[in-house]
Amino acid sequence: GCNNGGEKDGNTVIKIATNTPLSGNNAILGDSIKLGAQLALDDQKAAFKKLGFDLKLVPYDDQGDPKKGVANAEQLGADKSILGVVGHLNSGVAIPASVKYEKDHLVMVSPSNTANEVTDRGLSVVNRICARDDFQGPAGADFAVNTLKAKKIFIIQDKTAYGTGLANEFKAAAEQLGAEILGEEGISVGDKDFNGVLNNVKAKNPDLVFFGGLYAEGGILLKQARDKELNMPFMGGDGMDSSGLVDIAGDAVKNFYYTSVAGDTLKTDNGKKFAEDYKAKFKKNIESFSSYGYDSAGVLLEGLKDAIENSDGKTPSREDVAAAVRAIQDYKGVVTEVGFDDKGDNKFAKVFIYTFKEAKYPGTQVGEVTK
Amino acid sequence: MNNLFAQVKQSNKLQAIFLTSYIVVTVLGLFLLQESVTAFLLILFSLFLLYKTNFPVKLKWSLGILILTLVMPFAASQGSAFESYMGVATLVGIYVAMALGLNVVVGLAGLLDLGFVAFFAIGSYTYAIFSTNQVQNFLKLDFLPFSGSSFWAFIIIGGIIAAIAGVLLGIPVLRVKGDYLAIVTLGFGEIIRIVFNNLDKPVNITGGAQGISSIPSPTIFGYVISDSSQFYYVVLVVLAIVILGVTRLQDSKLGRSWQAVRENEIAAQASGIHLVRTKLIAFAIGASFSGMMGVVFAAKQMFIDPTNFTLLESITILVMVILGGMGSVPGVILGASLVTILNLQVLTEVTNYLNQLTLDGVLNIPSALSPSKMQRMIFGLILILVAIFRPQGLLPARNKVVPKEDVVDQTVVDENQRSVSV
Amino acid sequence: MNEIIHTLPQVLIDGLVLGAVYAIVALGYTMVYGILELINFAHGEIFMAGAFIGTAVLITFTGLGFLSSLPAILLLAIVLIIASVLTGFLGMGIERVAYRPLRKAPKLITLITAIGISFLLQDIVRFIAELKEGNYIITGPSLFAGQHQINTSSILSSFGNAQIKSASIIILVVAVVMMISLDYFINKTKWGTAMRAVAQDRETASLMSVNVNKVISLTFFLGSALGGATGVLFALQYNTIDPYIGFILGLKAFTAAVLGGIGNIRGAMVGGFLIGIIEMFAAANLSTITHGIFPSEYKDVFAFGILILVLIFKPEGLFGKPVAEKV
Amino acid sequence: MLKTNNLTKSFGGLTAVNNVNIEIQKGSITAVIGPNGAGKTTFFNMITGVYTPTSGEILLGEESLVGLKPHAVSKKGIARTFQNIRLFSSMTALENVMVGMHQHLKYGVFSTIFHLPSYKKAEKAAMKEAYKWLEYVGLSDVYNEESSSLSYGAQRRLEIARALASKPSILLLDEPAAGMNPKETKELTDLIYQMRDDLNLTIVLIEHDMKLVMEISEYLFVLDHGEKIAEGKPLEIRNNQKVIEAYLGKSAVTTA
Amino acid sequence: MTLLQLKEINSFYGGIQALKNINIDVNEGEIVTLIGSNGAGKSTTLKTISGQVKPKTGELIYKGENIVKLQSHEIALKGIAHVPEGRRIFSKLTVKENLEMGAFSVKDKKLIAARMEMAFDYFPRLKERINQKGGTMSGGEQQMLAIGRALMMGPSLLMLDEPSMGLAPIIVEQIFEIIEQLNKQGMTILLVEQNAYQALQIAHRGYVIQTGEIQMVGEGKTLMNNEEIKKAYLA
Ligand SMILES: Nc1ncnc2c1ncn2[C@@H]1O[C@H](COP(=O)(O)OP(=O)(O)OP(=O)(O)O)[C@@H](O)[C@H]1O
Ligand SMILES: Nc1ncnc2c1ncn2[C@@H]1O[C@H](COP(=O)(O)OP(=O)(O)OP(=O)(O)O)[C@@H](O)[C@H]1O
Ligand SMILES: CC(C)C[C@H](N)C(=O)O
Ligand SMILES: [Mg+2]
Ligand SMILES: [Mg+2]
Repeated sequence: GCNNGGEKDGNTVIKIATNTPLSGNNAILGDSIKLGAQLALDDQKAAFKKLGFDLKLVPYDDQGDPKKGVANAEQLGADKSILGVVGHLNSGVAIPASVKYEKDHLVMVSPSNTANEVTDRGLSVVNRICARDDFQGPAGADFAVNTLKAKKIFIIQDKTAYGTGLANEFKAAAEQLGAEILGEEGISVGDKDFNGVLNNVKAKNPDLVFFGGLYAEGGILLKQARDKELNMPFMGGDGMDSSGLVDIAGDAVKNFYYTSVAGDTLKTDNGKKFAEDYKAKFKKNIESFSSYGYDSAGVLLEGLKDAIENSDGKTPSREDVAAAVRAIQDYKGVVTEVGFDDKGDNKFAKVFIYTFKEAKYPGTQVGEVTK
Repeated sequence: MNNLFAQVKQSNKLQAIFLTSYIVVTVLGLFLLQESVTAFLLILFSLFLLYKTNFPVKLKWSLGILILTLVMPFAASQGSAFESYMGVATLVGIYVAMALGLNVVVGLAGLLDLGFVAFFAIGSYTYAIFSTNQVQNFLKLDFLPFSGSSFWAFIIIGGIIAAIAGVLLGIPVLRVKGDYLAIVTLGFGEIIRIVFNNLDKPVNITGGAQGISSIPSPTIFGYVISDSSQFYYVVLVVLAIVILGVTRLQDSKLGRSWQAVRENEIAAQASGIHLVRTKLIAFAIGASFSGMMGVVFAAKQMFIDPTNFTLLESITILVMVILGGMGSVPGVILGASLVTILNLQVLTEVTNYLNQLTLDGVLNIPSALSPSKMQRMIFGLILILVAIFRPQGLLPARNKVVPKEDVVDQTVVDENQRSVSV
Repeated sequence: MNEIIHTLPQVLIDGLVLGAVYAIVALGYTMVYGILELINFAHGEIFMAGAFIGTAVLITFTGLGFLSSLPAILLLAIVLIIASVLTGFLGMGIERVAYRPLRKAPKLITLITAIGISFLLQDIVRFIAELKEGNYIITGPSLFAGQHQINTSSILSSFGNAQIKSASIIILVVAVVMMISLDYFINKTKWGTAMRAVAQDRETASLMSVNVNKVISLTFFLGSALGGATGVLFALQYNTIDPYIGFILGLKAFTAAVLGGIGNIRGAMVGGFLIGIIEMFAAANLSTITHGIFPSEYKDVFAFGILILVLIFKPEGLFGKPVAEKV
Repeated sequence: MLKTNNLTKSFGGLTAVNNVNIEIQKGSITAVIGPNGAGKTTFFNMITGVYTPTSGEILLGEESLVGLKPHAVSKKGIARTFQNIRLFSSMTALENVMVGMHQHLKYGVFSTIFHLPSYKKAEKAAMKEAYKWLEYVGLSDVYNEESSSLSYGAQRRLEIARALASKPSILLLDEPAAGMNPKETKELTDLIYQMRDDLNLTIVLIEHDMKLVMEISEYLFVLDHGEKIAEGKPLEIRNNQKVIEAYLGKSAVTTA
Repeated sequence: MTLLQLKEINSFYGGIQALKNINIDVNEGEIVTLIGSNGAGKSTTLKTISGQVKPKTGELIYKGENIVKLQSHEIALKGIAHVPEGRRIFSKLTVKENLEMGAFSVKDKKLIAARMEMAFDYFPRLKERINQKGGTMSGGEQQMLAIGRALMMGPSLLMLDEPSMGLAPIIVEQIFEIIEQLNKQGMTILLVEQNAYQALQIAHRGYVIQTGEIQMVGEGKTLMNNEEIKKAYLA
């Protein structure tokens, strides 16, 4: 393509894709990432126009399905004007899809994939701005055992790649800290009745129940637990960090703790402004990952800018973009600072611990853990 | 116009001219336009046109193979979308083979199976477990895990293990009939999925929900097969074997037994057909195709987890069979191709296009209605419309018409001799 | 072992409530299956639509302040009626548009339209919910949230006490009433007999001056209305619904229908209760019994396993009579 | 040749066949008659393995058939037609007959898939043979037609052709003349004779058309309420008071 | 008075023409029989009258009204009962329920009970088996049930498609007696039979149909003595 700055129509198009679930069970979170990314692109459009490029967002729907994610990844790889991907929501999709990105040298920045394996395979294009499960899980366990003084813990997980991974990390750490694991049970995504498992919990009477999974199941689980007068503290991970949890569980969220890889967007002025812009543009409140979607896209665009600079204002190659993104060391996003280590993990990633004092999202922060 | 159409219908020569020019135009289209999904699809469509010609069967086959192995890959190879097209084509091949397998079970033998994906899962996991470190969790032998060069053997092994699973499932459940069978097989499919999802405890065999990653790519003579464009040929070969198998079996006494069992079990038995054995063979053959492709799928994806093998997947394969035309090999091939391409390529493209329009402000759609979320719905609508307008399937099965000279025995001249001397 | 017995009353009660939901949804499958030999995959979505309609009505009522001014039972009755009438018509409409044109087509092709309708309904409901609420996971106002203690420990000393929500009691009562009425309707009334006749031989039924289309519409209306009403009860019990609840629940309910003997009304009920209880029992106790080797996530394996076992020994389901084909 | 000892079948409370003893001579044409619901079809069903007898013996020569599955009975050389026509309705007439030849087609899966000569030869011969059977029953014109589109009478004859294709030694016909007019019945009579003579068949038939029965059968068994109430030559049966009362009726005696 | 009149009826199955310009009159109080060989179109004629096959052209005048556009159940409501070929009883319904289905359009419970008694008078076997499922009855029993069921409608025109098929001679005899009896009590009957001899014996008039066309019309006795017919159908 040609590249003569001023002309409106002569601009080279650069596309940034999102590849997240837009339909199916997790669409709300997937959608929020997409919208966050969209906002980031809109904010940067003008800047890129000056450089002679038209930014375009192409949202793909991975449906939370690995096969679909991979097929999308192949299509993304094929469209040479796409220079970066924001996604995925689910580690289970990110893991196979990233193999394809690697092949096509297409850089991916994940706002939310916490599974260790995502970056542990040493792929050059894979980056994430959130914390890892082997950070989040132990952080939660530490809080549970040392702060909440839980000695006997029951673990429930949703039998997804994410839920299992997190629960395993939590369990290992909690055991190491001397807690006794009374039982570990699984539920199925999509189920609405968890009374069976809860009856088992009730019989075992633990000090704390840890849930590895997403808020849709978690919320109902909490509610049904409280109905059964299981009033001990419950705890969960980043999957529970959503306004949906409060909508579903209502008052039952009290005495619930969760670790999150996402900081509270509303804590800073920048974050508040982001939330307002988001609301104004999409008529929706932000979700925990909205700002992470925004920041992921932000990092990506930052890297892209660097790459453009490095190639003297010409369209950079994908390899260049990937390298430039990985090279980022101190990007300041609205919720998190970003600097990648050699695996693509964010050095500044933190784990936050929240609880609900009242039935209102987001919860109150009661801890913050830095590596 | 009509006249021309009729003429084309009649004449081989006209058909040949038409087909050739069609292929040339679409190939050029894909070759030059590089990224045209339309051109890619149109090339594939040439296979359908080829099928519709009056050319002799052998010629059709040779041309079809030529288009698939050379013309299409070559035309696509220039564009950047090459791997992506080949990826779609590879998955199409995988699904065609599975649909053909299910067609044996549902279309020919009349056994409604809603858990077919289980066999696919069994094939996939067989290769995945034994070719990765996963196997060392429960079996510590020097030669394990197998390397990528074992892939070829695993295609066969996967097929055999799936076939055995088919038989093991079949033995108890074949007493159950009709829609009862549907639900039993559905249950079996779910059981397999749940078990695979949970076999990370007490011994980690399947990796549970976290699946198995880093599945090795196949190697042949030291050459690694990892691109879709390479897998494409692997799939083509397996598919060729599958198609050869089903078409030939269909035209044999086994094929007739399947149909007879489907049409009327009691009469079939009275004609000397072993009911259980016939059904079991159908199960086994259908399952083995699925198992073979499972191995290929695992190697291609390099990562598998149980979400690949849900009930929805079984239903989708069934949709392919019914939509194409039960019992009809060309129909099922068409059905599987269409559904796969629709799901992976066309719907994505259409929604992307609509999306672009929305983002550019041409359309104004509230985000709840965002086209990027409409894939399933459009798919649903297409299903309904096709079913209503083509209730027999896209290419319904036709009865073989046997020419007179094949049945009349020239050697018997005596008109009066009515007795049969056999 | 003590644990198991201790929690047994609670497990049974929870199982019964879940089973009641399965049972009524199973009825819808069984009725449609009985008459058209069609696995109406869209029935789960009708149930889902009922849950959404009910919740929408409740939310509207809350907005209007009815929730505090009207007695809860009356409110429930109104919601049930609205939801079941609307879903009843929805079911009739689906039959009219997607199944009737295919009456003469091969049996399995209707499966395709059923799946298509399922996808369509899921997304339409999602659109509407997202448009109205900004989210498609909807949590409605809770009615009948009160808890009652049942003194089961007085029956047997090793039993623990059990609890039951008011909403659960309502589910059980409504379910039983609906089932008994339906059973009576199908087996004892003229239109019920006509439904069974149409189920077997439409042409001949029409020779008996039965308007076949009307009977089929009626069947869909009834089955769907029951499904819709169950959706409301479900929303009442679990409060949180999403457009995808129909698929999984529908599957279980269908399994229940088959377990009982598909086409058989009583079978569907028993099957539903059985699956509910089995599932609940397995979820609560499987890991205790197997010392953690088979944790509760095997509950569906257990349920399907029992289904398969039953069908192997009684291929026509628990209540299905082997109508041996006359040879 | 075929013999039953105290053959009994009950359905719940109803004893459809009760202690029936019958012996069928090789090469004979034997009829089983009796009122509706007497248990005739049930009797056939037991012989062919569709139902398992509640008690009693079925002997083919020295061999017991009790407990054999229908396909195994078919292998022993017993073929049948059905009272309610049971064709493979979406298959052509020719294919229907070829299914009947199932157990005589000997080629393996391997030769099927690679179209080895053994397959080709066998299939070619099978087609020709099937066609001959169709010719034999007079259906050669419609060999390529789907069997469901054939008229009732043609379907009945197709069932016979299919049964013959399995090269049986005993052929059981369940009401072969039902739905045929007298002229067609006459043709059927000729066909039955011919089959017996050409193919060395033993034929057992159930039939309500007394004209056909009395003309064609050499020996008769009469069932009523599951019990054998009479047996004998046509003339004896026609004048048997019990049979007249239970089955034939008065006018039948005069008109037949 | 003509009860039913078929005028220039042409019926098709897909592309195959099964009836060609059929004209048939059935007068009130008559027994009319339709004979012809296999596949001649007898059943199709009855199906056309009862609305199961819609003719491409032609009229069906019943009691002065053209009913060709009506649906099967509406035609049944007008009082035309059709006992289909092959009995077609509801196999999973009991004998009693089968009979009740026959009286679907009858509102009066007493009338239903009375008619059921009448059916039991004609066919005592049905009474013995009142709670047996239709599907497990023997062929003959099913035929009785099918006729009984049709009688439950209290039809003014009773159409029977091969009622003697598969029945014991003694039952056939009874059935023909019953047909005559019904007729004597004022019921008009259209009878399709292979058993041409017996049919023509009780029929007032008969039609001979061949490959979808009416070949001959005449009084029962006349037809019976017609040489051609004797040769073709009576053997
Ligand atoms: N599967 C079954 N279950 C219950 N009863 C049955 C079954 N099969 C047959 N019967 C009963 O057994 C008796 C004998 O039936 P069968 O069919 O053998 O009679 P048939 O002599 O062939 O009569 P027809 O001449 O009318 O065909 C009948 O009363 C029938 O109702
Ligand atoms: N459903 C159908 N589809 C196609 N053709 C049919 C169908 N039913 C009947 N036919 C054809 O229509 C013609 C007339 O059939 P019809 O059943 O009316 O004959 P019939 O006189 O009643 O014969 P039968 O004595 O055998 O009952 C036959 O050629 C038959 O093959
Ligand atoms: C949205 C999150 C719960 C996703 C999860 N952290 C994952 O990696 O899959
Ligand atoms: Mg019989
Ligand atoms: Mg007829």
